[in-house]
Amino acid sequence: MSVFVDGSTRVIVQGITGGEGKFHTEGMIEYGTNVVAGAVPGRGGQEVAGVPVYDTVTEAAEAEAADASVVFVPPAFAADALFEGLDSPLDLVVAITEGIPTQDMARVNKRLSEVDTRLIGPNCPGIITPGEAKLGILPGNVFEAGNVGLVSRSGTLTYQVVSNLTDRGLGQTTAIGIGGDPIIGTDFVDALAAFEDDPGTEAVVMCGEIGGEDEEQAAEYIAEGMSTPVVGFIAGRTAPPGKRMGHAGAIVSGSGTGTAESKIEALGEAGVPVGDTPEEVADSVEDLL
Amino acid sequence: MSVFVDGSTRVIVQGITGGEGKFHTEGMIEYGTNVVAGAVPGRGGQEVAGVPVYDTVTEAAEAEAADASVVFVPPAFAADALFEGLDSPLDLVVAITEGIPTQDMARVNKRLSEVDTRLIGPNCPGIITPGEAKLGILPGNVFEAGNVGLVSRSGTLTYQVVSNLTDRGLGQTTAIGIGGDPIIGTDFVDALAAFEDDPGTEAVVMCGEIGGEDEEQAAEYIAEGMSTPVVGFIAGRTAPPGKRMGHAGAIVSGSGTGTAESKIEALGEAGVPVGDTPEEVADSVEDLL
Amino acid sequence: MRLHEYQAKEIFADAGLPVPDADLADTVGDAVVAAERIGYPVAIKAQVHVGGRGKAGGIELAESEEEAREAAESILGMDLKGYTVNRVLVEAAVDFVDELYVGITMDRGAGRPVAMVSTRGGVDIEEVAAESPEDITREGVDPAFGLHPYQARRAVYGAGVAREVAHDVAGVLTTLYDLWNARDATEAEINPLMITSDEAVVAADAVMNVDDDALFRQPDLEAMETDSYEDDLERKAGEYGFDYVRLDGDVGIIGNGAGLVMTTLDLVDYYGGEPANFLDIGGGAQADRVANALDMVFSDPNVEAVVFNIFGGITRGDEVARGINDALERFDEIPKEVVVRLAGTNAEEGMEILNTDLVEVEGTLEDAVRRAVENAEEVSA
Amino acid sequence: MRLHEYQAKEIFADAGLPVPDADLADTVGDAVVAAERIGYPVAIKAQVHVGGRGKAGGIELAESEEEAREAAESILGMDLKGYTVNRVLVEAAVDFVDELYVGITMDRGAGRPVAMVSTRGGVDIEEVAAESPEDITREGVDPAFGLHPYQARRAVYGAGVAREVAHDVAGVLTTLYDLWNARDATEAEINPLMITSDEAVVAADAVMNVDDDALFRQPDLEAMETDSYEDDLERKAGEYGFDYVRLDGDVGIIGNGAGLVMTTLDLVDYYGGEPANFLDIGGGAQADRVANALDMVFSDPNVEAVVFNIFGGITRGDEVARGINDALERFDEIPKEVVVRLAGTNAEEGMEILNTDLVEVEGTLEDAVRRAVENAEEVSA
Repeated sequence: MSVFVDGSTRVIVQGITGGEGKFHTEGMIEYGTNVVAGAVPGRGGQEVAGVPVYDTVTEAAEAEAADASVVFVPPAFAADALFEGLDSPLDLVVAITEGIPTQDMARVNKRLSEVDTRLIGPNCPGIITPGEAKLGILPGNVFEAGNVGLVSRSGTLTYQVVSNLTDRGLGQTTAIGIGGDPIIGTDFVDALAAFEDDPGTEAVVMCGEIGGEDEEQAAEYIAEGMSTPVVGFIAGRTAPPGKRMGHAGAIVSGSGTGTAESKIEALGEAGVPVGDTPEEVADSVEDLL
Repeated sequence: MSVFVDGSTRVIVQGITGGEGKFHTEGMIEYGTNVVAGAVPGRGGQEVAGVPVYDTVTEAAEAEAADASVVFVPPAFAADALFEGLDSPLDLVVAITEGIPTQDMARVNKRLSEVDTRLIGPNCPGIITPGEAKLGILPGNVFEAGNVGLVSRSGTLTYQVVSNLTDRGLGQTTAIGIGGDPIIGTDFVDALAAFEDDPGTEAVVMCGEIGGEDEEQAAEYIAEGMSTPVVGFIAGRTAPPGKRMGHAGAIVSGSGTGTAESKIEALGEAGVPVGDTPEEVADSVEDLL
Repeated sequence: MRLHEYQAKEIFADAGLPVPDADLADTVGDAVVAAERIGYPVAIKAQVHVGGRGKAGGIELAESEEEAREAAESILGMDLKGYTVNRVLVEAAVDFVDELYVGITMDRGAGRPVAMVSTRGGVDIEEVAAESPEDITREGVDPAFGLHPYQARRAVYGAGVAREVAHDVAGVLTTLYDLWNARDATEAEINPLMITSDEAVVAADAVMNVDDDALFRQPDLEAMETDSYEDDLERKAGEYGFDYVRLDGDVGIIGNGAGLVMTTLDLVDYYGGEPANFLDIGGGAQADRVANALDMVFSDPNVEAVVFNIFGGITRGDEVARGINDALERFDEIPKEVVVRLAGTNAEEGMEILNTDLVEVEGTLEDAVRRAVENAEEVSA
Repeated sequence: MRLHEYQAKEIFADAGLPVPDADLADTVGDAVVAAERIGYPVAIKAQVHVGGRGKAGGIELAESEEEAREAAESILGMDLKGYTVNRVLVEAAVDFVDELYVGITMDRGAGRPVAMVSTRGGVDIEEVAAESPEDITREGVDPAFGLHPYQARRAVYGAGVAREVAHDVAGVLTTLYDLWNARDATEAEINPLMITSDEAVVAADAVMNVDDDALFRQPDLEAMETDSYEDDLERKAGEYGFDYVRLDGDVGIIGNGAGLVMTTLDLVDYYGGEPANFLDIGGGAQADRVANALDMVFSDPNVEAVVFNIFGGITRGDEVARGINDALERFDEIPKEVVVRLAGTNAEEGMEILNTDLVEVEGTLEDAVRRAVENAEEVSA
């Protein structure tokens, strides 16, 4: 079982003709993802990686009966690409693009509240259901099918934690990189709720980091009676206030909100074991299953 | 019985310190309307027509437990006043103001889709539940309590038709002037549905006019099985195409849409008797009751 | 408010839209000078508010100085569907391979703007809309966001615009929307948007109508000269601040409130008469407004009888009655018989005040209209 | 990107916000000339990115030429929390009766902008927010519509701003939002917004931080000089295009991906070491980026040992390994011991390629960090 994507998901790549778009489309297809179309204005009628390209997402979605898109469009044009994805008959839009202006994302966020389409990202590695489909740039070989759900604000940290799990034979139902930006589509609570609903997911690993209050909200959600057990990890314990740690979202504000302590404490109060190291996370998952 | 307003409706007047606002506030109070506050920026703490004035609608609504407002704010500031009314804890906003730019109303219309508050108008005479409350500028003495609902795009035509009814002892539950502008809040279908739900309303008079397709949509609604009988009247049979007849909304487009013929035909097909004169309308209502 | 082509094109050009090189001319000499500067061929186009100018002879192509002179001579001063042509736009003629339509208007039913694109440009778009609506692609616009670039692209590709020019046409549509929005337009259209053999796009015509209710915040547009009144009476009505439409009949109609005035027109027709006009004097009824309204209908030589129908809400019947008396007392002889019907606020007082030496009085709308129709018939008989 | 006060004030003034008369000066002489032109009293304010400039001696009031000279002399060249003051803003001192706070920022939790007003201006607003949040009124803004005028009024009246100046303060808030929006700001604040005895409002300070990700469409802001790097190393990181933060420890850290690098820092701390920096080399790992990253950490005199941790997704382990070899081969003697851990894509190939004469290799993140912490301890011992 899985959440959001599986082998039957029919995927459009927005920005398939760009360098990154083409490279990762090939990677997704190689992994077995059902990539059915690309969408790039002015490139309709061409073919990339064996996939037909359309001028608009709507046209691609209708012609190929697609239900998801992955966005590799450069930051200056990415918000428009997201609006386009959200205004097409798709269930899911996964935004890989890094560096989208925050005000653009606030407008996209407003639009999100009006539509049923799910957005994952931006500035995220994507989503993978091991052995079935990956939408994004995650290295497929790290993942293995199993019964652990994973949701993370980070890319490479996800790979690290997953490899600690996989090394012990703890495979994954689905792993979701929700992205490190201040404004994102799917958040921890959304992902936890989906994993809770998935009968195949028997434990969830949640990798948070400093900045914002998403982890605290997730802790609240868990405390209110989430049935699937959760193991946590929080990056940025040593981050000083006021310094942006790479991700635009990873900053401890001067007034002390968004600290690792606050997040670890909140998760702890919700009964979530929080690992000090990725190994400890794997230990806890192993204990739970 | 009545729709939307009755004697218990607690009313704010937006723009109460202006000439029109003050004059009609006095008229509303004289009629028995429960006017509880005015709202005018910078005039908080004053009193007009014996009613306390607040700087913001939110403050007025909270302090006086209001549930409706009437807007007499001049056109240049009216859209902002409507946004304010829609963003306050009110069930109903009645916009009397004439001459609000259409693009402003398109933005208000967008906002309307996001909130639960009902808007009546703009460019309308308001709404009256005879003997209980009037919100707007309608001449109360023309109306009489009874069991006929009335909804109209026009002001003085409403008074004419109502007087034809009242002269025969056919009183009204509620009369609603929905306004003559191209973009309005409550439309015919909304009003018909409310009258249908009102056990006190035994027949509805609907006064339409040329322009737009609201009457055709109302005919469709009626044809789909509206239980309360409806009598129609359509003004503008003699209007030439392309000429705006006073109301910004009353124009037969060059391509022939919005004609009186189309509306009369649609209503006829829905089984609605359409009077050639206001007297005939009253005749039909009398026949029905 | 309806802008002239040359005014709309100036605004379009300021916004970066591609328009042909052009000069405005109000004499034949200036037109020829303009044509010489621009180079041939030029189009010489009457600047009046008339649809189908081309068919009516209001647009001519000139390949030489002589042709330019002839064209300017034939167009300047001509009568085009009732308008006298006082100005022509002399414009570089575009050598096109394709003609598109792009436009923005308010979708009244949806209560939001709509952007439209069609590859059937250069013809009457309302005909296309009526006969083959599928030939026009439409994008509803959320006015809070404006027209998204992807929507402009979707409309353009959806309409089947050639891929080579699609990007530029989408850019034109986006700019047109921004202009429509910024200038409080009701319509902004380019028909045709020409595509040249070297894949350039050019706005060969330009339409922009502006919301009268928004002119208070578009002072530069409000200040623009227009001749959108069809005749002197409509211009006069504009000066008086009346909503007025002139019609072909002989029963002059004055009333308050658009719906009621329309109904009065309809009743004139219903009782066998012919309405001469729509005249809404609006709320309130000071004596001078009443006098102005009477002046309006008396100034129409077609008018043989007048019906004055007021249903007072805000408007008070006694005030109207006094206004009517005052206005009519100024005449030595009242030009046409006036039938007055007052109802609503202070109607009874009004009826008593009315000087029945000057007017006829009726108690109901129906009776008043019938009487006026009869009066008109008597005069015509 | 953080603008200086004088830059923000220029932008504010262009937008019509009321700012005091002021000149920028980088010499004592220019400062005195400015003070003389403006007239006394003047405030002389250090233009560096430091909070609490006033308390730290970076702002002085001058009532005379002599005082202006003394103030400029004491401030220009001073070290303010690690920054050297190269410029002062000489500004007319405002005689105020009240100090407000107005600001716009992104409400991350709600995913939309928020406008804020408080009558507790002139103090650290974050303290107010923490201690008595009810003293700040907030209006969430729908970014599709922008800040509605009624919202500005509601915030201003809700905060208890005096009715006499409420209209003007609401106008300032609306303009500030428009500016925030148009200039892709992350924060735009006026603290204090001073109210004078004759009920004028004046922006006595100005803060504007701009979204780095949006600078591509704010070329004039991007071109502005800033000194937002705390030291030469951070400036160097900016030139190299690294996300870099300097810390106080002695274990240099290089990695890919913010979350993983933060985790590496945390593990250094967990195993008893002290991280010297955060350095994310990002995706890909061309040899020169690897070399630049090593140059960064070696340039930090505090660094005693280095851990280089890559988990390859897009980044390929063999490429990184070659980059490390190339970079280190350039040294006659490698300055500090480098522990490398490669995982993910082509990690095994990378491990084989790595020249173990130059680096130490570990198989897991935990082992690599432990080893680096030990190396640092050995050097310090």
